[in-house]
Amino acid sequence: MTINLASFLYLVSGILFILALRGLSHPTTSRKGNTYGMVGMGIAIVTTLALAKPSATGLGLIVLGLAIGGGVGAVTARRIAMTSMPQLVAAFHSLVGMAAVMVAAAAVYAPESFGIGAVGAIHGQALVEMSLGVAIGAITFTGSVIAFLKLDGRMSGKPIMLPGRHVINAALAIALVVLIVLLVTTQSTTIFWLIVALSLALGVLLIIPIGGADMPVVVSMLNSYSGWAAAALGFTLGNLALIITGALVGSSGAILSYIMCKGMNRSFISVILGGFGGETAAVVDDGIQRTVKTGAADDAAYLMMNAQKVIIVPGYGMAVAQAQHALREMADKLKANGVEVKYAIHPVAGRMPGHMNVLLAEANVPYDEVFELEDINSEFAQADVAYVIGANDVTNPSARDDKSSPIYGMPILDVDKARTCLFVKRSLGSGYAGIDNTLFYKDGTMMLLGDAKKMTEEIVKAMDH
Amino acid sequence: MTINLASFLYLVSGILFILALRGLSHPTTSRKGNTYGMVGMGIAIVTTLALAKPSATGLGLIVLGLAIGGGVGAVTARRIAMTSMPQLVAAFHSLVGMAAVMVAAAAVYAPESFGIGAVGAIHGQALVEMSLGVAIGAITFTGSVIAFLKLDGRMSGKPIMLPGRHVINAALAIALVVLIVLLVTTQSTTIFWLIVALSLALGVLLIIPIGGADMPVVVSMLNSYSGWAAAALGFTLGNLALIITGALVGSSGAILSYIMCKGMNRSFISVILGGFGGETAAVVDDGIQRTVKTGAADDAAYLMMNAQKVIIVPGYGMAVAQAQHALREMADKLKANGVEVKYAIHPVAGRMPGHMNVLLAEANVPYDEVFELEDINSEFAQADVAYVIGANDVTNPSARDDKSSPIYGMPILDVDKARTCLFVKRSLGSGYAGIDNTLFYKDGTMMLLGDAKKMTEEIVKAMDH
Amino acid sequence: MEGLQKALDQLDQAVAAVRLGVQDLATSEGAAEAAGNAAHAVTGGAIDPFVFRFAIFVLAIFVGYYVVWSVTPALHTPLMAVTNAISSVIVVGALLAVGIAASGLATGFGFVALVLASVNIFGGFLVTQRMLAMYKKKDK
Amino acid sequence: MEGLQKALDQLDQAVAAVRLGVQDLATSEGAAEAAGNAAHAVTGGAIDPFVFRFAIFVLAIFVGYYVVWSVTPALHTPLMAVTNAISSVIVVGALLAVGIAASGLATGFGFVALVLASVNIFGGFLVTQRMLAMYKKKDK
Ligand SMILES: NC(=O)c1ccc[n+]([C@@H]2O[C@H](COP(=O)([O-])OP(=O)(O)OC[C@H]3O[C@@H](n4cnc5c(N)ncnc54)[C@H](OP(=O)(O)O)[C@@H]3O)[C@@H](O)[C@H]2O)c1
Ligand SMILES: NC(=O)c1ccc[n+]([C@@H]2O[C@H](COP(=O)([O-])OP(=O)(O)OC[C@H]3O[C@@H](n4cnc5c(N)ncnc54)[C@H](OP(=O)(O)O)[C@@H]3O)[C@@H](O)[C@H]2O)c1
Repeated sequence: MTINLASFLYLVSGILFILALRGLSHPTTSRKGNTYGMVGMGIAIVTTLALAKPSATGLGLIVLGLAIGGGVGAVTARRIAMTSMPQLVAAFHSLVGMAAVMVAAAAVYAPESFGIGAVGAIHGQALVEMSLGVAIGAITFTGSVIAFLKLDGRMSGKPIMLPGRHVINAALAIALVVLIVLLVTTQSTTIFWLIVALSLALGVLLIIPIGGADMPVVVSMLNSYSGWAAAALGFTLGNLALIITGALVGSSGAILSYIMCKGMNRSFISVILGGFGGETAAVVDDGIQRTVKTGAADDAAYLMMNAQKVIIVPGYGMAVAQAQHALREMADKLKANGVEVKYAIHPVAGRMPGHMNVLLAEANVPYDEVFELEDINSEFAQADVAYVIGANDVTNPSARDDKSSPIYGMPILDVDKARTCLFVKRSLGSGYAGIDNTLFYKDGTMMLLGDAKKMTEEIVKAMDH
Repeated sequence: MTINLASFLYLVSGILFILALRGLSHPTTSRKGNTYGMVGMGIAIVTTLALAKPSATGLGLIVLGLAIGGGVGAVTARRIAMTSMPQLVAAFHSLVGMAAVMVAAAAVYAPESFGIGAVGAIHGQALVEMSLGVAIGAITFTGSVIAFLKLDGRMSGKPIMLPGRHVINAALAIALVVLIVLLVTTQSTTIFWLIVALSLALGVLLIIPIGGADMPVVVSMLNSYSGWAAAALGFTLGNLALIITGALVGSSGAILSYIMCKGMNRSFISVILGGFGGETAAVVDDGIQRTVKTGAADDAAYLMMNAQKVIIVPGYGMAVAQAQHALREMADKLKANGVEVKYAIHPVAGRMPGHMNVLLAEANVPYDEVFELEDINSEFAQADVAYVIGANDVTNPSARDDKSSPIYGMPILDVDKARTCLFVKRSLGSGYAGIDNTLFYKDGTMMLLGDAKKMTEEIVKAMDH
Repeated sequence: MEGLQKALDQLDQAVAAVRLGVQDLATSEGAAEAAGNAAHAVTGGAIDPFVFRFAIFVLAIFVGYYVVWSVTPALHTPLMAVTNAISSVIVVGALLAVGIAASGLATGFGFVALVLASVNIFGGFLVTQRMLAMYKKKDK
Repeated sequence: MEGLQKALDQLDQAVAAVRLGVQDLATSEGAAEAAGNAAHAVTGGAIDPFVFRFAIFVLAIFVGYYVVWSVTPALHTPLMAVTNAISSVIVVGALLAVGIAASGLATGFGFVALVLASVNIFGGFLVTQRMLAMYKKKDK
């Protein structure tokens, strides 16, 4: 295969990746999009094989590597619970980061294979591009590992704030630049590995001060990083597929981080500087005695069965309790009884963009019953019941009314406008942002204290009476 | 200047053009966008000068050319009436088309200047790219001239249907391909000029069968063509600015044609095949006697002054009558009287996409009072008066209700849902599509027969009484 | 002039180096491997610029597609005017023809192209500006 | 092998031709004009591929920007999964390293990269498919 034909095919695979993302603009086209992505990857792999013309041993190794990796990947993909998606994505990012480092290492030890010079005489430009790729890749690797550990609960979500960490980080960054210059002048592999080591350390240091609950933003940011790393190596290898894909993934991750920050009404910088949202905060005790109306499953069942319109507001607690299937059952009962049921999804409900949508989809909730905030918020005024299940911050009226609230300005779902507001959660504790929700003490609110799944199942049972 | 720096600067100017179009996503950013466009053009010109390093004579000629062209352009831009925009754009397209032909001619006679070989030994690939550019450019030229003549009324809008025109066009197209092959093999300038001549003829033949009223779609299509011509020459010259801009303009024109055809619920093919909408058709006389309620300016003034909400629906007739300023005055009077006034714009009202918006903007109507069809259509039910001024097809209920209507399926403005519908036009004649409007005979409709501007001015006067 | 000479020297050397490499490899054993290696040895510079240009062209079409769909319908008329204005970037071709002036005829064609494109540049941007200025005064 | 040799020959000739042209011009009068001519004489091939790659990179960022904004929020989780999957196109680097195999160490690194990227490719696309299949059954 000529290099021109190969480049053309790489372009084709880049275009297919664009079409893969484009497909996600609507659920109906999304599966076709995913297929485009797979075809694009297939073309990239076959093209590379045709170009590299590997020896029999090489081919054997390649098949072996693809089989091992592919097997692990396929099994993981099949086994993983939908609620663990954030962890899974973080883990996968770490792999891309490490793969980028390894590819760069291979390029340093066998530059001829990549057409970038000879050992000890690698083109300066290629070295710079490669160092950028390897540094970003290494940061992505350790950063993603930390994010994975925090999300998976294998490491405390508490921010770890080293004294003088900004100084340390700045020093590491400067050292990195110096090392890259040295690498170009000396071509020493030792320096290459020093760059790797420093970047690995930097990845850890950058992520440990960020609280566990901010991890989704971090994961998306690391997604962006893995894209830039791929693009940098794409420059080194002169590979169009890598450059295009890297740019796509880079912008995608950055935009998602931005969307999350905007949805939480926080600045990206404040997230990155860390120290926010370690553990779920305790109830604020300001001494004022407030009355709370609590209810049981029977009350809730009665209220909803006699309603005309019920809007369901799921939140992080639904994911934790895995209550989506019970919820779907409840909604079916209501619909069978002639009650209009809709789902209202806040842009940052749960812990990941689109988190609630995946879970509801998993429970076979038709996507045309699921609405975005802007599309449904005006309907709460006409609803008889708002069934808030495991959500908290996204309903907190202080974001709308209280200028001193840390989440002031974040758009919220106006559940307080519904005639009755049912709140399913285990306690009067706060949510991710750690602030009290005044809605619990309102007249129209009835608290249904308990695990989201159990409570919903009890309501379903009560509906049968 | 090195060729690398120049290419980089051409990229910058391409990016600035992207930002120029991006700015048009909102009126507030649009002027900044236009500035980006101008800066981009400036960079492209200066870069080229730095690269070409023209002799004193050359520089003199360049300054002279820029001054002549710039002067003519600036004066035209200042003088032109907003209602003549379609003609102007058509005329400008013809210039781009001719410029592309001239640049290609220069490249044929002095290929060294463009780095594409020597006279008689021009690279084959460059010749193919160039021939494509010159053919599309020449078609754009004559096509745009015809479109200009039809739009400006200097040529009858009637479709001119030559017998066997599809055969002639196909023959011309085949001849073009043959000539391009010959050009590559013989390098003869005669053949180059034959290509030009044939393409010029093809441009005329393609556009004359299309009716005058379909010209806006044609203009947009020719816009697209001029982009592809520029891109083709960009390949020849290896110029990034030309390639990027050509692609931008090419897709832009194509998308606008698509939007127009969709808005009219017609297929692009049927437009291109021509023969539709020559002259405004006469009133269909089906023998059934129908009663029409007509009114005078006084009645209209009284009705609107006592209304709570008036929605204004402008159409092509407003543009013809230049009634936008009078209309604005009328709206001011109404608003001063506490009446809520909104404007409803149909996507294909007028004869050019966004035609009504420009005219209203010219009359200083605030853009937040102007709404798209989807955003306002539900409000007609709450409106007391719909003031339809020079619009016809875009209100015709047969598009909604009568499956046999030629415009069936085109979305319309539901003016019939308003309590009263005032229709300002000169007769009971039909509009662009040449079909009768049953709305004229409805109970809630009052026809205000007369010129749109005069009638509106009379209403304004009547309001003062 | 000097920079160019130097660049050419380097190009010469590069060609020589590649040639050497190719010959070396061709005579060595593992033919398949060698072919692969050779293909990569030239990866850096051997890709036809046409491929790159084509990639740029295709991506620019994507960008155009998205950028134009994001234009608000109220500004579709200015959009037509501004795309017309920017398509006159064809002026770079005219400038090369007039500026480098190898033959009288070419200069003449170039000059005509220059004048026509200039009409478009100034006319297009100014008429757009005039239109957009109208939209400006709207926020009372 | 032969094609390459031929290409190199042509490149050689081109370099020679350009060199000749440059020397000719340098000795001729109109120095400014000559410089211009020379600059263009090399336009065809002399642009550093980096410029093209950079252009492609920048345009791809624009495309990414628009394409991602057009993704419906309901599919943001699959979006994260699928971008992860496609970013493992880094596998091409691993394949080159393993396939061309110039040093044992490089092959080793390449193999590790290959395994990691493969996990991602299969895992990423399959988990996306699993998620999207859920959205499928929705249109009752
Ligand atoms: N979506 C994203 O992309 C994203 C990313 C980063 C951060 N965030 C943040 O996450 C928050 C999301 O808001 P949210 O309303 O969905 O969640 P939330 O405010 O964190 O509240 C979740 C609530 O669920 C309850 N809960 C936990 N486990 C439960 C169980 N097993 N059964 C029943 N209830 C349970 C908790 O109360 P109890 O302890 O009393 O049960 C908690 O108050 C926002 O503050 C947002 O900014 C979102
Ligand atoms: N916007 C676009 O991009 C575009 C492009 C191509 C085609 N079109 C087509 O153009 C049509 C646009 O619909 P439209 O409702 O705006 O226009 P229309 O259906 O063409 O009707 C315009 C009406 O204005 C009246 N009129 C003409 N001069 C007038 C004057 N001086 N004073 C008062 N009234 C006058 C005419 O009736 P009298 O003769 O009785 O006065 C005519 O019925 C659609 O059919 C659309 O498909 C639009």
